[in-house]
Amino acid sequence: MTAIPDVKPAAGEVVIPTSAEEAVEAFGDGSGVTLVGGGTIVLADMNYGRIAPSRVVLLGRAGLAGIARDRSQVTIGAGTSVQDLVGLAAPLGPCAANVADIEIRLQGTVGGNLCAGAGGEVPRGDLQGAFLALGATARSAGDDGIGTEPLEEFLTRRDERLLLDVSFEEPAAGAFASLSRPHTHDYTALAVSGVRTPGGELRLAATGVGSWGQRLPSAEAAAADPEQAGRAALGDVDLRDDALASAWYREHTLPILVQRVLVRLEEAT
Amino acid sequence: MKAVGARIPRYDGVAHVTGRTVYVDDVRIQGTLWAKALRSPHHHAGITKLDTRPASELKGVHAVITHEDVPLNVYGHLSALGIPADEPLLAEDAVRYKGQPIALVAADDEETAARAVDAIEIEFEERPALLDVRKAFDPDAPRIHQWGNWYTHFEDEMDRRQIRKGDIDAAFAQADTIVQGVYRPAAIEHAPLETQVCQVVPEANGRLTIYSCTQALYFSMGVVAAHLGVPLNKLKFVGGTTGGGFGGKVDTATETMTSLLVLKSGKPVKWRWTREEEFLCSSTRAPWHMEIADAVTKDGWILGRRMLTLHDSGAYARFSPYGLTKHSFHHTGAYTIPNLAFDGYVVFTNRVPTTAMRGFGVTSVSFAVETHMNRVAEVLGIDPFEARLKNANRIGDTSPNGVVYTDPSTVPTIQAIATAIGHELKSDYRAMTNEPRNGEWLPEHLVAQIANPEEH
Amino acid sequence: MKIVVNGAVREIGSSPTTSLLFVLREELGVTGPKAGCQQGGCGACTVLVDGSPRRSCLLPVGYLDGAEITTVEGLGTPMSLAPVQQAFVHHYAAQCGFCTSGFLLAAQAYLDRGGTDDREAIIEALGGHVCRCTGYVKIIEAVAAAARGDTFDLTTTAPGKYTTVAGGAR
Amino acid sequence: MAKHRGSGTAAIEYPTGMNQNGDPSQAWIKVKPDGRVDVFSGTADIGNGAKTIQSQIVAEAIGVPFDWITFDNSNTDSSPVCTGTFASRATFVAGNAVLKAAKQVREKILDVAAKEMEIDAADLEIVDGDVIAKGAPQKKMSVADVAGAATFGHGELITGTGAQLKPYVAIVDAGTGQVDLAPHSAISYAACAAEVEVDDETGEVTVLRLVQCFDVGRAINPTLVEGQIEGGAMMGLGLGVLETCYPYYPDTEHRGRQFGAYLAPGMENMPEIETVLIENPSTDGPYGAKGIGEMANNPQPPAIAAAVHDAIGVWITELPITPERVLRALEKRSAGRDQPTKHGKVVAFDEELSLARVAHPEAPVKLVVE
Repeated sequence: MTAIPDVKPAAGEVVIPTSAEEAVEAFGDGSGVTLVGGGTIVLADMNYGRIAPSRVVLLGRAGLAGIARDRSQVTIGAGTSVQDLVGLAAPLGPCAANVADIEIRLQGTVGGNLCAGAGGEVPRGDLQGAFLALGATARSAGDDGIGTEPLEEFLTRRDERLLLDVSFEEPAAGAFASLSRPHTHDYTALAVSGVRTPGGELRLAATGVGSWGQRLPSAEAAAADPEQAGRAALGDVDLRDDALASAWYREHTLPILVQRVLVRLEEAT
Repeated sequence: MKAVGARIPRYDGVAHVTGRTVYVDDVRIQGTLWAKALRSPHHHAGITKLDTRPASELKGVHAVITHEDVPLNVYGHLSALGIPADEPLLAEDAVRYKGQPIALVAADDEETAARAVDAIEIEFEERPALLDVRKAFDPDAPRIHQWGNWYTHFEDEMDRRQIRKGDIDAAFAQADTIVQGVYRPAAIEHAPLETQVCQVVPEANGRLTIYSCTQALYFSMGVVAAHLGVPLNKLKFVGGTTGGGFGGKVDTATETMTSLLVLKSGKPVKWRWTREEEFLCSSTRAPWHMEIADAVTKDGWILGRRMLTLHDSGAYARFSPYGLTKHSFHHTGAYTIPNLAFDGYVVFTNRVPTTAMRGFGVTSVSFAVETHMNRVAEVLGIDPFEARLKNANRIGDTSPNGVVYTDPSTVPTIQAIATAIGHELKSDYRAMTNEPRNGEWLPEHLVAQIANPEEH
Repeated sequence: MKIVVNGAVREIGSSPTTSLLFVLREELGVTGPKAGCQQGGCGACTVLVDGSPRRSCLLPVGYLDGAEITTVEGLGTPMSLAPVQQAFVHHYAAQCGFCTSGFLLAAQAYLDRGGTDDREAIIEALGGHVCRCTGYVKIIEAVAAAARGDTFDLTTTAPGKYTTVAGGAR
Repeated sequence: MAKHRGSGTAAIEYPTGMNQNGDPSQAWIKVKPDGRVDVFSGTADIGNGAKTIQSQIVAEAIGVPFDWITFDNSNTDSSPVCTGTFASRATFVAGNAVLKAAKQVREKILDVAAKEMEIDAADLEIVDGDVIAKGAPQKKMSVADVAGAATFGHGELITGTGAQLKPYVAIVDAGTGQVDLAPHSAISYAACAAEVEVDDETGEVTVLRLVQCFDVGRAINPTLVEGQIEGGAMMGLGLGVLETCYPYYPDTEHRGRQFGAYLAPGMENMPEIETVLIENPSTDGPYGAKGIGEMANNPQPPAIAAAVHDAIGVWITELPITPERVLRALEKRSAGRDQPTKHGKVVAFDEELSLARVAHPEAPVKLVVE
């Protein structure tokens, strides 16, 4: 019964690594490990007793934060706060600015956002679309050591990996469009990111269209005609109902967001 | 200095801004147990097995209660008004909404209490659910409530709230146009920042001190006393400072069950709902279904109104019969309509019981009546301001339930809005006042009512 | 581990994964921050961590060894209110008061980083907080007034900026 | 892509006080030996400001400064019955109870002062904490001294009690709904104009401006009245365009279980809010006040619905007016299915509507769905 003061004892082992190396070691092959970045997702689950992890690695002191540039290559550490992306060029900057409010953005990390599990009633992982459009690669640690792979592949096995950083080539132009959130404490129901690479390649990706961010290859192929591209995008996604919007509504607005992104990309190029 | 009319700061303003205001969750009592509820995962089901022993046997668990522990297990918010009680405090052989409490546990801490709830063995037999008020009257609709699918205890055991006034058939016969529409506002959450919470402390003198976030101390004390079968001097409600209510904290949602846990464990107990419980299990504003048919003249007078309302009460009655009555009394809105036929039903569905919320019973009808008014004006091609002013209730007019208006303000509030937004009003509308009708504002269909308000 | 709460060094016994909110309220008895949702959605638990606003319900206390925490109790006392607290009283920015401490700390952080009375900027800074009573109108007026450096007469309140009172209607 | 603006209006009324139960509220007051006043009332303050308003009423009625008042609603051992803080009754009904108690206190202060000053009580009044002789203000005695004299000289406790109750419980005729007594204590009035912008591609509705006029009877505290009205406006905006427990009603799936998924209005939604207060005193309210707390969220939803119609030409009659409902309505319109049907003199909006029962009141309820 509640003693005053009330102290919450540790339910399991807690590790707070102070370097990337320590973090990789603490993570090991990942089995039985619960990773906490900023805490904005995992702490809510712990507050509600939905998880009672036996081994927790708190990554906040592991030195994984930072944005580095090497010529046109940008590398963003997994521990970088979402707020630190806000000033970056589209699509990443406006996409990050569209995540929650400033307090959550200061606390939430790139790694946490990219690795978030499906939210169920709401879409999660807002940054996934922007990074997919950027053609980002993910460097992560796991049972086979440290490796780098396209973000799309990483996302399929994010549960088993410790994300260290993501890298991409600075685009020639970028654009982001989303349904307006009624207010900052809402999740974004649907958003589209677009990138034109220095080599002229066009990439489009969406969030809010399924369990995680999706590239929109059919829309990319039809990009010359934005209206047609918008319709084509529907072939790339598996839309569903959730607390924020129905599949019907997403079906009607995804083409519009694709069009808006393509128009903005055209303007930016 | 005059106190009335002065812009004095809040009595508790400094306490609010310094964190000194003590809400229920801020009360600190050494040795307090935490409560958690086992809630129904189904909209509608029979309970075929309930075994709480595995929970009781857990270390750190001090009390488990079910309906068997409640001296009076039937819950009626407004029994005093003749609305019979219908809701079990803790479910007995059936559950009628998802989230309905079935058993409660008091344990050393929140985590232990949650584990104990999980340990309770329960089995259900799922039954078909009724979720759409429009289907409640179908012959093959699932029967979900002891009274059937709608409330049957208005005066004279009527199964509906009914208003009959004037000569409705004549009004519809005389009308130039009849305008019909359907209006359906949604259920919404009260969502106060403070979730439902109470803390109950057993005192040395045998009393219970109940720290409560209720909006109505005496009302809630009466509810608890009735359930426990104790006189009021056995209870002391401490409260009066509520972290937002909006109607939802009239429900007395936590106090009785927590008191029972205290009586069983002999220790202080706190029950604080999580935000998820608040969103998923607390009562809501009702969703409504309203149909209106207005008999109107081509120059914009409303001669008569027929209206049908289905008030989605959720699984139990709570305050709904009262809310529907209030709704019916205001179904002409801010206007005078002398010929009326209103039928309203409190319909049960397998959703969380709905309850009072800011504007109770009338928020819905305001939306319906006002949207309908705008449609009437559109159909007739007249200015909606003029349509409103013309029919606006005036001193000496009577309301749907036959009360004479003594100090209405429909005319000046509409005129003030027209002024504020720069909407031009014709001079005769600009000159209109609240004073009793005469001249062009006293049409034939209102003469009889004005002459003899007692009859209308 | 130790944290500094409103200037006082406090030893913490809870596990590093415990939320700062739990530590403040239950271990240390600092009840100004409120458990409005424990999901990060309402802002009633916001405190300052080394001057920066954070949702204490989502912050593992293990990140805070040596950190300076400011709660509403540390902003000012009834005898000596901080300007932002005075602004909330004078502009009637608190009704039920349950969200108030979170708003105050978000506002204080905004003022500390040089925030102005610009309405859009205030909304950007405080927009993630939920208030169900005030409609936010007077909260924004209070923060703007504090940003302007107004002085506040605490025996009265400010008239609403957009309100006019008409006389008797008859 | 186009954004369309529109405006719309609504006017409403709302009753003060709970009907049907007599609606009791009680209060008692005692005066300390230095004239300071302790008020005991059972009214919960849910943020509405009951503690402040009732204290103001007491200060005014007795004639002492506001800061002489302490207000205790903290528990049922010391505070008498109050039906509760709902039905917009805290100012009107509970306010009348404290007003009656305060008037008793005032009379008792004057009685004691009359003995002390040797002036007939009828010739005395209380102004700003002093008992003064009418027409001869130099003859005065502070309320503090009066209370001291009562305590130490006369052996009297200055107290007052007050109770407000409808004369009896209104009887409602089952067949006609007619009552034999007004079931409300007063009726308040308001009107509202809304301006919106609608994006016809995404269906998103932005409320730009709400202009509202409320007849409050008498603003006991204008700032607190504004607070109720502004807060109500945002809740009305939520009802109009944002909030629902069941996004797929009548289905119960996908209920929002967090503020990130249940769309309560946030700061970003806040339109320009302009308020006009009218003071048309009620016959029976304390100082003419009416209750306005609840109605504050009633006029916005229909005004917003009318504004959306003005903007894009479609009536949306299910709340909230979500982007999806806007798009569905526009789709219906482009298919030519948005016009009301006309047969004879009947103009029927809403094709799914069944007015069978409305048209034939004695027919059994039968609603045609979809």
